[in-house]
Amino acid sequence: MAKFKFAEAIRAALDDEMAADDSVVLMGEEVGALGGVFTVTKDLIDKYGPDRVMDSPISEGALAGFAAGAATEGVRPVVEIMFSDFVMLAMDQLINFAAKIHYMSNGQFSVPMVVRLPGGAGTNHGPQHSQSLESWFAQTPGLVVAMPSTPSDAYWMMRESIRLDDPVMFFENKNLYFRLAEEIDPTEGFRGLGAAVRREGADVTIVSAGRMVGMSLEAADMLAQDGYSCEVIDMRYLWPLDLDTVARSLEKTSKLAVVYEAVEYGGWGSEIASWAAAEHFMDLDGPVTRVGSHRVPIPVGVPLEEAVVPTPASIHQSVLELAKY
Amino acid sequence: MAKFKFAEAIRAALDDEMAADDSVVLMGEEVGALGGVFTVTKDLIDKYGPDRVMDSPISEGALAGFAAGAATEGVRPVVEIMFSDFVMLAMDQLINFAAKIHYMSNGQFSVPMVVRLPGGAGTNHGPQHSQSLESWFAQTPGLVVAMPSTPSDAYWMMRESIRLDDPVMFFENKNLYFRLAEEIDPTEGFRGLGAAVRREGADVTIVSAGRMVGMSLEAADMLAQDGYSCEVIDMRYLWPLDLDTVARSLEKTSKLAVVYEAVEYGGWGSEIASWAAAEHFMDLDGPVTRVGSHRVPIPVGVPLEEAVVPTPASIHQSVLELAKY
Amino acid sequence: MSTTPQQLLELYRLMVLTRSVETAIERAHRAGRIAGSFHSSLGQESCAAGVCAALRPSDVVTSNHRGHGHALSKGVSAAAVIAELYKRTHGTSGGRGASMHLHDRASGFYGETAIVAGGVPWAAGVAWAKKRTGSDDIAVSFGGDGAFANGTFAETIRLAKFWEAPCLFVCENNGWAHSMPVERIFGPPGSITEVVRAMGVRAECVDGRDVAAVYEATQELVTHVRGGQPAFLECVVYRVRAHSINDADYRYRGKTDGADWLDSNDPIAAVRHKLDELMAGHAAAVDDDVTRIVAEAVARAEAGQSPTPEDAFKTVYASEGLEWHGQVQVR
Amino acid sequence: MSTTPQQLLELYRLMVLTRSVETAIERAHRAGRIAGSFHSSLGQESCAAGVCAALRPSDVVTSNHRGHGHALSKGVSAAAVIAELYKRTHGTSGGRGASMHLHDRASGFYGETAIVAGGVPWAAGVAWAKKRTGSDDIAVSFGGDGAFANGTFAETIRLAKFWEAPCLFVCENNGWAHSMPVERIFGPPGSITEVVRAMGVRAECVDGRDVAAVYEATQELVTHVRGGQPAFLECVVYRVRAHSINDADYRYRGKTDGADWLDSNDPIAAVRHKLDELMAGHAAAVDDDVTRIVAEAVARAEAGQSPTPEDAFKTVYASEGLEWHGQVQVR
Ligand SMILES: Cc1ncc(C[n+]2csc(CCOP(=O)(O)OP(=O)(O)O)c2C)c(N)n1
Ligand SMILES: Cc1ncc(C[n+]2csc(CCOP(=O)(O)OP(=O)(O)O)c2C)c(N)n1
Ligand SMILES: [Mg+2]
Ligand SMILES: [Mg+2]
Repeated sequence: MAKFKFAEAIRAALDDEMAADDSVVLMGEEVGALGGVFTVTKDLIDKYGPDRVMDSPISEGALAGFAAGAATEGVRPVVEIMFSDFVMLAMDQLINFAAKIHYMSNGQFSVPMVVRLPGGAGTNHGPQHSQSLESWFAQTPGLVVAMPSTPSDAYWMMRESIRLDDPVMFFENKNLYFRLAEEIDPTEGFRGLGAAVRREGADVTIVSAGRMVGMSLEAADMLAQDGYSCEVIDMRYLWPLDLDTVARSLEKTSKLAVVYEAVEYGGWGSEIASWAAAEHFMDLDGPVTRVGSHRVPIPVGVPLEEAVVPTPASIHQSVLELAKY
Repeated sequence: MAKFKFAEAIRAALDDEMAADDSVVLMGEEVGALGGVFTVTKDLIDKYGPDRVMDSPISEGALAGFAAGAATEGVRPVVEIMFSDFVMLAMDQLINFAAKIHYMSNGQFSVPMVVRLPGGAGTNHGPQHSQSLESWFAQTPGLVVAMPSTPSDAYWMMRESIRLDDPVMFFENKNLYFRLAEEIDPTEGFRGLGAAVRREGADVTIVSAGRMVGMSLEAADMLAQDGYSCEVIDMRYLWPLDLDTVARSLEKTSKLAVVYEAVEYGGWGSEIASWAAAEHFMDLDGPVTRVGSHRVPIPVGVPLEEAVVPTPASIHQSVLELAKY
Repeated sequence: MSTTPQQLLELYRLMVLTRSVETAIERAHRAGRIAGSFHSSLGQESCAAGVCAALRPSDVVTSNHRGHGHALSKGVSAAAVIAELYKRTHGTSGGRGASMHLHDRASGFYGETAIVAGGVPWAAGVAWAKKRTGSDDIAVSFGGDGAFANGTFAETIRLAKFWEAPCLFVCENNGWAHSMPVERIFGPPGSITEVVRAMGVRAECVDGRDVAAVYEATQELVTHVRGGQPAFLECVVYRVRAHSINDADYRYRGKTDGADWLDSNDPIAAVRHKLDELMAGHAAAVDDDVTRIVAEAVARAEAGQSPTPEDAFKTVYASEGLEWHGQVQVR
Repeated sequence: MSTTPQQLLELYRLMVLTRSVETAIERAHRAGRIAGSFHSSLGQESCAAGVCAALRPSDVVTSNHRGHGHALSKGVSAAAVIAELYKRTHGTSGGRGASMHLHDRASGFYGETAIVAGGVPWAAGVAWAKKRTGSDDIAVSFGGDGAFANGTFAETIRLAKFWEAPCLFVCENNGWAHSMPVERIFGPPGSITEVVRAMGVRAECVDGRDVAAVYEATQELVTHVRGGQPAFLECVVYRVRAHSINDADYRYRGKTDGADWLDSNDPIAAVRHKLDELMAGHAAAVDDDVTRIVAEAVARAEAGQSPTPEDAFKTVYASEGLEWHGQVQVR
C-alpha cells in the first residue's frame, strides 16, 4: 500500500472526493498554479482544471462568503486560508453568515463547505502566521471543528468533512505536513466524528489533538520511564466532542490532563477540563491539569517558541506532577 | 449627587476623559450627529466638535486599524462598534495588529485604544446582533477585556480603560444601558482592574460579570429563600482575572459556580472553572458548575432567547443543585 | 426596451404591495404588537419593484436589512413577510428570525441579512454556482450606499468579475447610511457607479424615482449578466422614513425632510397618475386587492402561533447526526 | 522638479544598499544561517528608494512583507535589518520578529507587517494623528498590487479622504501577487490608479524602472499630501526573485523570467550608467562603502546574541502593572 505524508494524505482526500463528486471545488490563494504553499493542492489543477481548482485574489472575506454562498446552491467548496491567521479577515462571512444561515433560514439553506486552516507555531513564521485559533471556532454554534493528527486521519477526516452538510473548520498543523508517511487503507472507512485512543494506560488520561498528540505520546513514553502508564486520547474533532471516550478512560485512570496548542486561557481544553470537574467530580483523584500555550503572541525562534507552546518536556513535567498526586 | 443610568455613566466617563485629555477622541458609526444608537455619545459632538467625535463610514476593518494606528502616535481613540457582532469585520486589525504591535515591535509602539462593544442577547435583535463574543478576546494576548455591570463601574472602568496603554475591549451589555440609575461619586476613584464582591455568603461562590451579575444576585435571593447563602463576585475584567478574590471566597464556600452569557463551551467561565479544578482541587466540596449559553445562535423572541441564555431561574436551579451537594 | 402599460401596472402592484405591507407593520409596531427593529423602504419601493420585475422566478435575490420590498417584489407572500415580523411559525423563517431575517428559498428570495454588505458575496457565490450547472439564471444582491463602504463589497465585485459570476449588484443609494449623508462619503449620485466602472465592470446609474426607468435599465443589465459577467446598478432613491422605527432622525436632519421629499417625488404617485390615464380603474382595483391581501395577512399573523422555547434548538446543524444537540454533543 | 546628479547618487546609494543587504541575507539563508521566510525586492529597489528619498526623517513609513528596501531607504541601518533577520537582540525588533517584522520607530520606519494590506490603515491613522498636532509630517504606506484586493485597502483610502489624513498610499505593482499575475485581477498597469482616481483621490502611475521618475512623482504627490489630503502612487516594477526564498516559482512562470527581465530593465544598472557619465568614480565609491557596511553588519549579526526564552514573555503589555505576566495574571 502507498504511503502518504500528512500533506499528501489531504491531497489524496481532495482528489478522491473531487473524482467522486463534481460539486467539490477548491478555492484559495495559490491553490492552483502553485499547488498551495504547503503543496497540499499540487497538480490538482492539471487534473481538474481551473474551474474546479480556483486561484483567488487576496480577498479572504469575499472569498469565504462567495464559497459559502455557492455552498447554499449545492457546491461543496474546500477553501484554503493559506495561514489560519488570515481567517480574521473572513470572520464576518464565516461566523455571521456561514455558521448561522441554516439556523436563520429555519433550515432552508445549508453550507456544506470545508475551510482548510494551516495553523500552529514551530515554523519560524512569527506572531501573525503561527496562531492556534481553533478554540474560537469550537465555541461557535453552527460550525464543526476538525483537527487531525495523522495522515490517515487527515485523509479520512477530510473526506468526511467534505461530505458533511455544515461548515467545517479543518485545522491542519503546519508541522505535521511533511512528517513521517503512513499507509492509508482506502477500505478502512470514515472516522465518524469520534475520538481515538492512541495509547492505552491506567494512571493518567491525556487528552489532546493535532500536533499535540505526538508530543503527548512522547511525554507518555517519558512517563513510562518514570513508572506511570498514560492513556493518550486524540479528540480528532473539537466539536462535536466525543466525551464518552474520555469518560471511559477516566473510569480507569481518574486523572485528567488536557494538552492543547491554543492559548490555555479558555481554550477548547478548558471545556474538557471544566466538563470533567463537573461531571466526574467524584471520580477524579487529582487536580484537572491543563497544558496549553501561554497567553503571549508566538515569537519566532525555536527556543522562544518552545517557551510559549507546550513541548514534550513541559507536558511530561505537568503530567508527572499529576501522576504522582 | 447626580444619578446616572449605565449609558449615561459611560457618556460621563467619555466626557470627563475628553475634557481632561485632548488626545481622547471618539470614532464610530453614528457616534456624532446621532449620538450613538444607544445614546451613549449623545451631545458630545456639540461639546467637542466633529474633529474629536468622528462619524465613520461603514468600514469597521479600516476604522479599527486607523484608530489603532493613530494610537501608536499618541491619540487615545475610543472606537464604537455599534453592535459587538460587527467586530468580526475588524478582527484582523484588532488581533493581528493592535493586540500584537507592542510585542512585535519589541515595545516601540503601544496602542492605548478602547473598543466599545455593545453585546449580548435580550433585545430582540436576532442572531447577528446578539452574540456574546468576549471569550474570544479574553483568550487573546495583548488585549484587556472589561465588562462592567453597574453604572458606577461603567464610569470608572471606562476612565481607567482609556488611561491604560493597551487595547481594551470594553463590553457593554445592551440590556443594562437604561436600567436603574446609580450615583457616581467622582471622588471614589479607579477600580484598579480588580473584582468586586457584590454579596457576601458562605455556601456557594457565584462568579459572573456584566449582565449576569444582576441575574446571579437574583438567583442568590432565591437561594437565600432555599436556605443557602451565596457569595456573588463580579469579575469586572475578564483579563486580567482577579483570581485572588475568587480564591478568598472559595476558602469560605468550597463551592464554585461560574455564570456567563457567552457560549458555555470554552467561554471565559471555563477558564475560572478549570483554574479552580486545578488550583483548588482539594478544597472543592462540589462539582465545578458552569451556567453559560447553549451552543446555538441567539434567536429572537423572549421565550426563545431565555431558553438559550442563562436566566435567574436557570442559575438558581444549577446553583441549588450545587448547594445541596 | 420600453415598458408596456401592463408591465407598468405590475410595477405599480409591487410598489403598492410593499408600501401597504410596510405601513401595516409600522402600525403594528406602534401599537406594540411587534418588538424589535424595522427598516421601512417607504418611497424607495421602485428600486425593488423595477429590478425584481426584470427577473425570472428562478433567479435569486439576496438583500439587506431593508428588504421587505425586495422580498415582496421577488414573490414572497405578504402573509409570510408579515408573519415573520410578528415572529410567527408561518413566517418566512419560522418566526425565529423576524426583522432583517426574511428568507424564502421557494421564491428565489434567498434572504435578508442584518450585516451591512453581508449578503453581497452570497449572491455572487449563488450566481456562480448556478452558472456552473449550465443554467443562465442569475443572482442579484441589493445593498445600500453605506454598504459600498464595507470593503467586502468591492472585493466581491472583483471576485465576481474574475470568476465570471453572473451577478447583478444593485446599490440602492437612498441618500443616507443611517445618519451619514451619502455625499459626504461618496460624492454626488453616480459616484459609486464610476468606481465600479473603473474596476472594469459594466455599471449604470438610474433615477430610482422612475420605476419604469429602473425596470428598463435592469432588463438591459440582466441580458448582459445572463451572458456570464457581473454588472452593477446604482439606483438613486431617497430614504423617507427614519433609519429604523426607533431612530431619532430629527437629530441629524429636518423633521419634515422625508415627508417633503415624498410630497413631490413619490414614485407610486407618479405611476398612479400615468396608469389612470392609460387604463382607468385598473390601479384602483390593484389597490383594493392589495388592501384585502394585507388585511388578511395581518389577521393571520395576529392569530398565528409563536415558536416554542424548544424551537430555539432546531436547525443549528444540517448534517445527519448533528441536527439536534444541547450544548455539547456527546456521541 | 528634476533630479540633480547629487540626488541621483543618493538614490543609487539607497538602491545598492538594499540590493547588497538582500543579497547578503539570501546568501545567509542558502547557507543555513537564517531560518524562516524572506521576500526579496531585487529589481524593484527603485520604488522604495525613489519614494523614501522624497520624505523627511520625521515622516513615517509602514510597509509589508517585502520591506527591507523600505526600511533601508527610510534610514534603518543595515546592521539592524540584517541582525533582525538573524534573530539577534540588536535587530530592529530585538530578534523576536525576524522576517516581515522590521520596526524602527527612531527612523520613522514604523514597520513591516506580515498581513497583506495590514499596514495600510496604520499609516493613515498615524498621518491623521500627526496632522492633529499641527505638524505637516505625512505617512506613507507601501503595499503590493495583491494588497489592493484586500478590501481594507479601499476602505482605508476612503477613510483617509473623509478624515483628511495626509497619507500617501504607494502600490508597488510588481506584476505578481505570489503566483497570481496582476493583469488577471486588475488589468494592465495603471488600472488600479484609475480605480483610486474614481474614488476622488489624486492618483498617479509611474514607471518604477526609472528611479528618478519615481522620486519626482513622489515629490509632487508629497506636496499635495502635506496640504492635508491623501494621494496614491502606483509604481510599476517587476518581481525578479521568487515570491519568497522557498517559493517554487518555476511552477507558475518561466525559470528565467526574473533574470531575463533584470538583464534589460535593472533600475540600478540604468542609474549606474548615467552616474558614471555624470560624475565618474562616485558610484564606485558608494559601492565600496556599501560593501564594507554590509560585510560589517553580517559579521555583527553572525556574532550577535539571540534572545532568551524569557524574552518571549516581554512587552506583551505596555500598561504599568501589566508589563509582565505568565498566562493568567493574578493580581
Ligand atoms: C457591518 C455592519 N456595520 C454596521 C451596521 C449597522 N447598520 C445597519 S444599517 C446601517 C446603515 C446602512 O446604510 P445603507 O447601506 O445605505 O442602507 P440603508 O439603511 O440606507 O438602506 C448601519 C450602519 C450593520 N448592520 N452591519
Ligand atoms: C491577508 C493575507 N493573505 C494572504 C497572505 C499570504 N501572502 C503573503 S504575500 C502574498 C502576495 C502579496 O502580493 P503583493 O501584495 O502584490 O506583494 P508582493 O509579494 O508582490 O510584493 C500573499 C498572498 C498574507 N500574508 N496575508
Ligand atoms: Mg442608504
Ligand atoms: Mg505584487
